[in-house]
Amino acid sequence: MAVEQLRRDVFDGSALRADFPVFDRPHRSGLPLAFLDSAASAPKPRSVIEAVADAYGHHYANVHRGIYELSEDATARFEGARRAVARFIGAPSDREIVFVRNATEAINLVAFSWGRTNVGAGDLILSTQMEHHANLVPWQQLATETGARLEYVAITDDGRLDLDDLRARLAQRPKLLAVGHVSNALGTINPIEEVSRLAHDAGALVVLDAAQSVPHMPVDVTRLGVDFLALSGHKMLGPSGIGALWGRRELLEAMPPFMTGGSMISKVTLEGTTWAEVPLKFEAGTPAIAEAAGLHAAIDYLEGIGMDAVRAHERFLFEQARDALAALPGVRLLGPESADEHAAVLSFVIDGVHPHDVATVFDHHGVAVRAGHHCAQPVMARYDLPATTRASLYVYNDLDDVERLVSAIRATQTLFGTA
Amino acid sequence: MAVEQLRRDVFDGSALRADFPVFDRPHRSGLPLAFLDSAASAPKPRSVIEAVADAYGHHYANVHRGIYELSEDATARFEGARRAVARFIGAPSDREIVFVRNATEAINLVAFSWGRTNVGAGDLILSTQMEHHANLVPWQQLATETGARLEYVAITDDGRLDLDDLRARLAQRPKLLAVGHVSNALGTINPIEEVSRLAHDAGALVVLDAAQSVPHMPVDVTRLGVDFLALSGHKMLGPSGIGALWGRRELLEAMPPFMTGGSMISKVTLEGTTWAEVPLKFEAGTPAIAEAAGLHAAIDYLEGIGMDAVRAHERFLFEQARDALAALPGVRLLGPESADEHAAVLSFVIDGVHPHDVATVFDHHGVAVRAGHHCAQPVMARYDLPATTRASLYVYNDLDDVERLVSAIRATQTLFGTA
Amino acid sequence: MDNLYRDFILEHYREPHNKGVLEPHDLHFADSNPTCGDEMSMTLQLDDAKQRVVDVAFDGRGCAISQASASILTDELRGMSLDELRAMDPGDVVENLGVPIGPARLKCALLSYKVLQGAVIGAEARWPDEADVLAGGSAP
Amino acid sequence: MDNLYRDFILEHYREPHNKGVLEPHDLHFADSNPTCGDEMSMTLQLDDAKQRVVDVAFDGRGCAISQASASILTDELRGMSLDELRAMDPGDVVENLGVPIGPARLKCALLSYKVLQGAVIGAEARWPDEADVLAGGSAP
Ligand SMILES: Cc1ncc(COP(=O)(O)O)c(C=O)c1O
Ligand SMILES: Cc1ncc(COP(=O)(O)O)c(C=O)c1O
Repeated sequence: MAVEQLRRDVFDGSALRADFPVFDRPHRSGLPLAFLDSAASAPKPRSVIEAVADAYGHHYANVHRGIYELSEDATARFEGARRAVARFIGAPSDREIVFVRNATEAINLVAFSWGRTNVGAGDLILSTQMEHHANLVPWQQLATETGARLEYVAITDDGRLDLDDLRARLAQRPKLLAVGHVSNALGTINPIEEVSRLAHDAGALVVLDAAQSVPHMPVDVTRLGVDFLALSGHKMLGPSGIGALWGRRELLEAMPPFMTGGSMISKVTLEGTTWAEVPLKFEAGTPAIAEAAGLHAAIDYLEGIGMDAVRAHERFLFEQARDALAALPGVRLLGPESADEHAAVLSFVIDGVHPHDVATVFDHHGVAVRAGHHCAQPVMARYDLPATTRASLYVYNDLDDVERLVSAIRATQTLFGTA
Repeated sequence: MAVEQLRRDVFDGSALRADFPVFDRPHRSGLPLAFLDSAASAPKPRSVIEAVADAYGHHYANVHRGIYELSEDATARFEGARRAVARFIGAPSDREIVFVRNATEAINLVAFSWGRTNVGAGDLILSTQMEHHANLVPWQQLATETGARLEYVAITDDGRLDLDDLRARLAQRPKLLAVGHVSNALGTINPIEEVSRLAHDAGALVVLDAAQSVPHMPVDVTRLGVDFLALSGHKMLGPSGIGALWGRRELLEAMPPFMTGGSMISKVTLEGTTWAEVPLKFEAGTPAIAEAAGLHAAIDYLEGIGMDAVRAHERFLFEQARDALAALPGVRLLGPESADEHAAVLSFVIDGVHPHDVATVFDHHGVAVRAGHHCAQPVMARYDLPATTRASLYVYNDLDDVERLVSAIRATQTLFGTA
Repeated sequence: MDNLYRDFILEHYREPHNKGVLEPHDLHFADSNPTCGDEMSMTLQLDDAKQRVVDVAFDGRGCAISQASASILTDELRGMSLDELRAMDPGDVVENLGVPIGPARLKCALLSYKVLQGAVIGAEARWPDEADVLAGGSAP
Repeated sequence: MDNLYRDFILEHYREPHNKGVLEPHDLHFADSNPTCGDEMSMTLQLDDAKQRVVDVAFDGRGCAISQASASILTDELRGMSLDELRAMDPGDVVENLGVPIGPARLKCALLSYKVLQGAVIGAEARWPDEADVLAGGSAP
């Protein structure tokens, strides 16, 4: 796509800031807030906050079990949110959507339920060197408990999945490949359609960590060809405390439950228990009811913009930021060069300044970024870095934010005498 | 306590209804809502709804990892909520409070982490016939997976724990006793101080399901002498999607993690992982951030009333309701007679009318109750009932609600021709 | 509500048709309503070709809606073929009750349908999608 | 911020005191800041009675705050007894830095203290309670 064409798709991020109350909050720097940490968790638009408040205020009761108006209302809205999630990610059925706390729980659910049933001693599981700890440590635990082997697909110097290495490891016919769609530590967008095809040809299931993709680009589970997908509400403008696991129905149906308790049973006796149908089988206890309403509102907000427009907007901002950083001496950006392979997540290092100090100096300039290992320590080890600074962009950001980032880098270099 | 004295402690529930927006909602019956299903989940006061909205609107960012003003603010509030929970249940340290989704997850956490480590083939685990499925099915699963034996402490005809049976089973030196503080199906308040003493004398740990007690009476983990305690925010006027596990620090420290991922690690390499300190070790991924703020506000609201006053209020209403039901022919109340042993949870049957039909008829009279097995099928089996109707009371209820209950029963009996 | 508990519903509840257990029988299935635990069983006798229903009975305790639904449904089954049973639309079962069924009582109204499907196609029978049934959609 | 990155902090960062590894040594410990993964190690040489610090060095890479904190802390340790080290107040370590440390950077400022405690009391050493330290309270 030419920049010309992109510019046409691009909307004015600053105009959207009016929808997000957090930008009204005075910052201690006296400057307006340049929020560049959406990859960690996103601010909430007023419509989401109000949907949650309205759910609590006027439509709240426990779901699924109440024979009275309020509970019927709450249940219908809760199931409506499930349908919205299903539609948003192209799931064939809303029965394939399991509400969980976050992407981490979604992946743990697969590791505990599918993993403990289908993986045995000597079996191979594949993860990658690029994963967030959420898509790595649960597989380490599974391997430790079952005696399975765990291997990691290598990544290239410019931060892409090494597809040759993937092919070589798939030749050993692993049971499962756990892979991220977008790396939160590098910004890399992985070619999941191709990866799934390779994995399936090798007989492996694909667990996709979509925590960083679903909020930022069109995602369709059928097109991607994966078997499980994990997402978090809070990264897509929705509430904390809610996320979703999508899984192919026949896989979910064959899996044993993970947590057990109320709502997920069919019949309990002192001798034993039978399970409810999916997705309830995986939703033990009272779920995040009002948070589901908020997630629904977040999806409505994003669909109002259009996920193609969200992606085009972020792509444009990424290219501008990438080029601006390239012009700064002593600054190095990680991850692929091409905007086709790089989401609006800029992970960089400034020579001579530790990322923690970078973030503190930035904060005093009203620029909120993340510094550290981004829950991806193996990525840091791969590039022999203690940490990086990460600026991540979303719908409410604009070119001003990119400029604020550049000036903050310059100010940091001046303070530390490295420029 | 004499009724005289109780009356003095009693406040006007109807006055509190102004704090709860749900009572402004028009009911399809045209009548004001008599909400008698708080044991399933409680309505939220405006202060809780606003605390959640304020957290999302002005203090929201991911916690624990951000080096910028907003994240520091969010983290301080999140940890402040943890301290509030600790104080509310008399926990010696806020590091002993693990945030989870709900009481169900709290119990599952103990069953997976403590259970999988400490329970082996042939070991005995005790639960009771009175438990909610949340405090029963996880132990069945643990027993099935480890080869441990699971036995259930019997209950008496009037719905109390059979302490002789408890003593006899404890003589077999079980590893653990999983017991509820207040039964949601019978209303029974169990004598936990005594039960803990007996269990500890027999060398067993005590897991207390306090989902139905913490919202309704003063609870102090030290005084009760238990080892773990589970609670749900949504039953105590707080948000859905948040609950807490309390555990004695040395137990929590010795336990392996349950779910794994970000935030709960100390160091991750491709070869293996070390864990963060408690409670973070048990909080994988992004927690329910704004919901913690709401839970804090709910605790403030309850402490504003005073938990002694809450208990006295409910005790008074229970006695009135119990006596009113006793005067109705064809109505039978389950559980102990004495208000000392019975929370404001009235589980009853109407001869000749199925509880589902009762609830539907009640709904058309603007009275919201629960009908079914209350996620306690073994209790139903114990009394050979398919289901019961349950009316449960909380701070916003008053004597009018008790009268509404009585008239609804009469109307049901008339409709079904059983009176 | 007065709409829901019309006299004929209460009559089916008090004096259900086809209640009991057929012995011998060709088909049998029992299931429960997961939201309340109410159990229902059904027994069917088929013709010699094992193609059509000759007789049917249901058993179990439950609410007025589930009992009336089973009573009304079983009245319809004699003479029907197994293929017709399999093709039955859960929305029609609910509609045949002749009273307005909301989401909270839908499983009560559908329990007899679910048990019948279990008898015909076995344990893989699934609860129909509630949203579809309420929207007047067709079978799952 | 200009308060935080005062000249002497940046000087300690650029030219830290007591950096390196002592060989031989009597005590050694390494740990990392769980929020960022930065690692630090410390080696100590004790007197013949194994009671007092004769020499100390720290190693590892990290931010200006953790490096300056280690540099300043290690400057103080020579001549101190093990009992004095154990009794050290984490709040004092932070205060000795001489710049305002907020909650987000507290672990950076305390990493050297945590590693020192590990060297003296072993792996059971725990991170001090942050709320206590920020409130100016005493050791955990
Ligand atoms: C006694 C008891 N324990 C546990 C639970 C489970 O609570 P939650 O659904 O919030 O996990 C409940 C809720 O119904 C309960 O009443
Ligand atoms: C790529 C990726 N996966 C998983 C997660 C975990 O998300 P959550 O903390 O919401 O479970 C994150 C969040 O940082 C992420 O960036």
